[in-house]
Amino acid sequence: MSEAVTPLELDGIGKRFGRLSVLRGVDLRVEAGEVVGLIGANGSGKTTLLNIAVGLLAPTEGERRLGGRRAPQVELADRMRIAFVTHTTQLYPRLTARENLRLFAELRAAAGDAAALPDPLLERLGLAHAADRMVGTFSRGMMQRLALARALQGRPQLLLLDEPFTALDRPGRERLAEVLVEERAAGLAVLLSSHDYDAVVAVTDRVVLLEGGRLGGEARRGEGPEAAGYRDRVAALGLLRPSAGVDGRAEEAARA
Amino acid sequence: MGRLIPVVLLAIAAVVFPLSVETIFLDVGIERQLGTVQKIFYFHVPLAWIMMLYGVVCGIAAAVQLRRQSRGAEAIAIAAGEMVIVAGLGVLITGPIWGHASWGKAWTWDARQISTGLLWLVFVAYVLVRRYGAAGSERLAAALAIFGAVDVPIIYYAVKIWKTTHPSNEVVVSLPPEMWAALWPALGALLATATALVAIRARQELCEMELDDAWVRAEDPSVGTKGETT
Amino acid sequence: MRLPRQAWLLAKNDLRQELRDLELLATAGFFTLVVLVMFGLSFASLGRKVQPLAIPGMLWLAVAFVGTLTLTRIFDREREADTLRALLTAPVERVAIYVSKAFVTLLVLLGCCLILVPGLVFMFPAAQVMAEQPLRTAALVVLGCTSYAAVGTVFAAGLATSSGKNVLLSVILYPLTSPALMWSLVATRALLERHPDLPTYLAQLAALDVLLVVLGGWLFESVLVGTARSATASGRARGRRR
Amino acid sequence: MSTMLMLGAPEAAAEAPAGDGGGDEYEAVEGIDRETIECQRSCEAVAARKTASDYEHIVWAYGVLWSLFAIYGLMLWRRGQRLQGDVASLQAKLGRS
Repeated sequence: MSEAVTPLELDGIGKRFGRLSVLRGVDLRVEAGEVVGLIGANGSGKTTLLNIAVGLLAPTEGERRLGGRRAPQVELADRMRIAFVTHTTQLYPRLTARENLRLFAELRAAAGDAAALPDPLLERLGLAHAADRMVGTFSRGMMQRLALARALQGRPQLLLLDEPFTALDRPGRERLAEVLVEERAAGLAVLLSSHDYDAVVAVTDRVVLLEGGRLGGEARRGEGPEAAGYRDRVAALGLLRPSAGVDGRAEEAARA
Repeated sequence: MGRLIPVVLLAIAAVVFPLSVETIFLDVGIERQLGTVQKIFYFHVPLAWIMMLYGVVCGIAAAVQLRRQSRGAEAIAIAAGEMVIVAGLGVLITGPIWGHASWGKAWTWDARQISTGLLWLVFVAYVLVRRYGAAGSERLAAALAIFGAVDVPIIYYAVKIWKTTHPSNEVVVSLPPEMWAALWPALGALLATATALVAIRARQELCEMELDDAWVRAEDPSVGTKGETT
Repeated sequence: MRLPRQAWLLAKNDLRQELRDLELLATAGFFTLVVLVMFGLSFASLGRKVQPLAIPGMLWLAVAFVGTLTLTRIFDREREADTLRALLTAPVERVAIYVSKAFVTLLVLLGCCLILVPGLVFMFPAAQVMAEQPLRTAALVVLGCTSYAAVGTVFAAGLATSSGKNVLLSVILYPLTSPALMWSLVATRALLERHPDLPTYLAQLAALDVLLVVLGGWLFESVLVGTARSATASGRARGRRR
Repeated sequence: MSTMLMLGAPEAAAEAPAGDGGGDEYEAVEGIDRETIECQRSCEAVAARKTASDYEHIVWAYGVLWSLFAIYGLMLWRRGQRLQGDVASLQAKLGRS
């Protein structure tokens, strides 16, 4: 794939369930080599937005483009290049870690795309010692790492993470951050939703705030001296401090 | 325009209805074997046809709804599904009344009775899923309607397999012309009424969907009106 | 090649999990046994003449009961850890998911029939025909169970992706599968009465199976994940707003 | 079409075993021995009872049928009222803001 293609573009996405409007007019682009954080209170529509991006839900209005092409349905070819990790981890508890990875690798191979070998991935995420243990015996953090390993084995161009930090301990978070930085350097586009302020600041290039189903502001990691202010700008979005609107920049961003 | 269709249909029904009563009760002779009660035939059978027709309509509309995400098709599917229940109830009640008068037994567990009952149950399930299903169950309901519509010919064919007490399909085909003449107005009146009701119901459903839109917009600050709940 | 290969991989995965704890087979098998005993208690005194009328009903009612149980369990398994979503977002043909789940359901149902049919033969003299014509009986059971699995898988999967409301499965499944089950009933009665038309009925049942499998496969994806409204439709919707 | 039917009707009535409108046939019966008359009368009574019962069934069936449509129509009408109420409250809400 060439550099110019944008892995994910959401254009005017709205989602309604009857009279309940979950998302309204969300425009979001995630470029290759960019890690975008999606923050917002519970019920602000983060998970719905990710589900729409990955094709599990159909938007009520708006358009989804994957790799620059309109994607009213996320076709099999699209699913080859997208990986999705949620906080429910989606692993078979009655299979071992290796079997879990192998199942999806074989499915991918049947679809005509070679997957990365399981062992180096398990190693990379610190699960080599547990490769042959049943996933049902894993801690939540281990499952989360295994789910990430599965997501990475197809060498995706777009990675969607729903609350990836929740169950991870500190070393786990650091490892996830490391992996994200490495993969970003290799051109992976990441969209992750999180409540975790520190983690978000540490790994993202850009943070967007979802508020009541619409985008409520954006903070971008700048270059040079600007970079230092990223923490404050994220804080100013108001997820962790109640003072949304005190900072003029957030207001400005919200208007834009 | 859309508003006019049910009015026209109901007007047609109002004109044809007395004509149909006249032909059924005054013009047509009494059938020799079954006697006077055979006159139930003239609205029992059209009603069964209407039930099957709207079963198929519901299935086709549901298929269009799934493929095209069309609201119009969804509204028609809902309206047709409900009409299957209403017409089916009519068939299931008038049938046993006829059976009671001519065979002395209201419900004989004959194949056509059972399969009509089953078809009816399928569409009751459709309405139940639409009403009580979680978000996204409109697609499940649509699949249910499609399977239900596929059941219609199976049910029709079932009569041929089971040799039963129910008059076979040939009775309708080999009808004397005057009976046909009495069947048409009855069918016309019932079909016009049923279609009018379906059209009204479908319009209401569309209206409801647009009202949902309007409420969402009213509560959406970006349109310029400030809602209370936001 | 992709579709059969992926379907086989998924089915193998289900079977591997099943072999580790035998949960599905054990519960469904036990349930079948209980139902069989109940039938025995209720109908043991039936006369030889009426037995051919009652046995088909027992066979297919038991299949319908066990089928609902099995379908619920199979998709509960995918729901526990939300793995169905993982399959839906992976590069897997959705039809392969359908085929594999229907196949596993069919296998479990056939496993139950291995208890059910000999049990009926043991309890009712009129069912002896089934022992005398094992091939025809096998064909009948496979064809009948296939039709049930073909319909049931679509709706069990559809309910598994939405939250809760598993009650709706029986509401949907019993009316919807009954035409297929009725066909099986007729064929079973023909078998018990050594009716010469049995091959015809079996052929019709097979045709019905093909129809239901094709329809189920066609609908499966639309039931599980919706498509966005087409550009023209959403354009029209937008036009209407302004 | 309907005139043809009118012409066809008497024929059909004559064929039928027991028409209740056979006033002129009655005259012809006179002069026949008592037994035959009684037999015929009892037959007629049976037929009349059957016809009456048949008509009762028909009226029931017809009544059920149209009342079903009427009930459904009423339900639709009430739904329409509710929708109109909804529209009104939406208008009120838009008017207020």
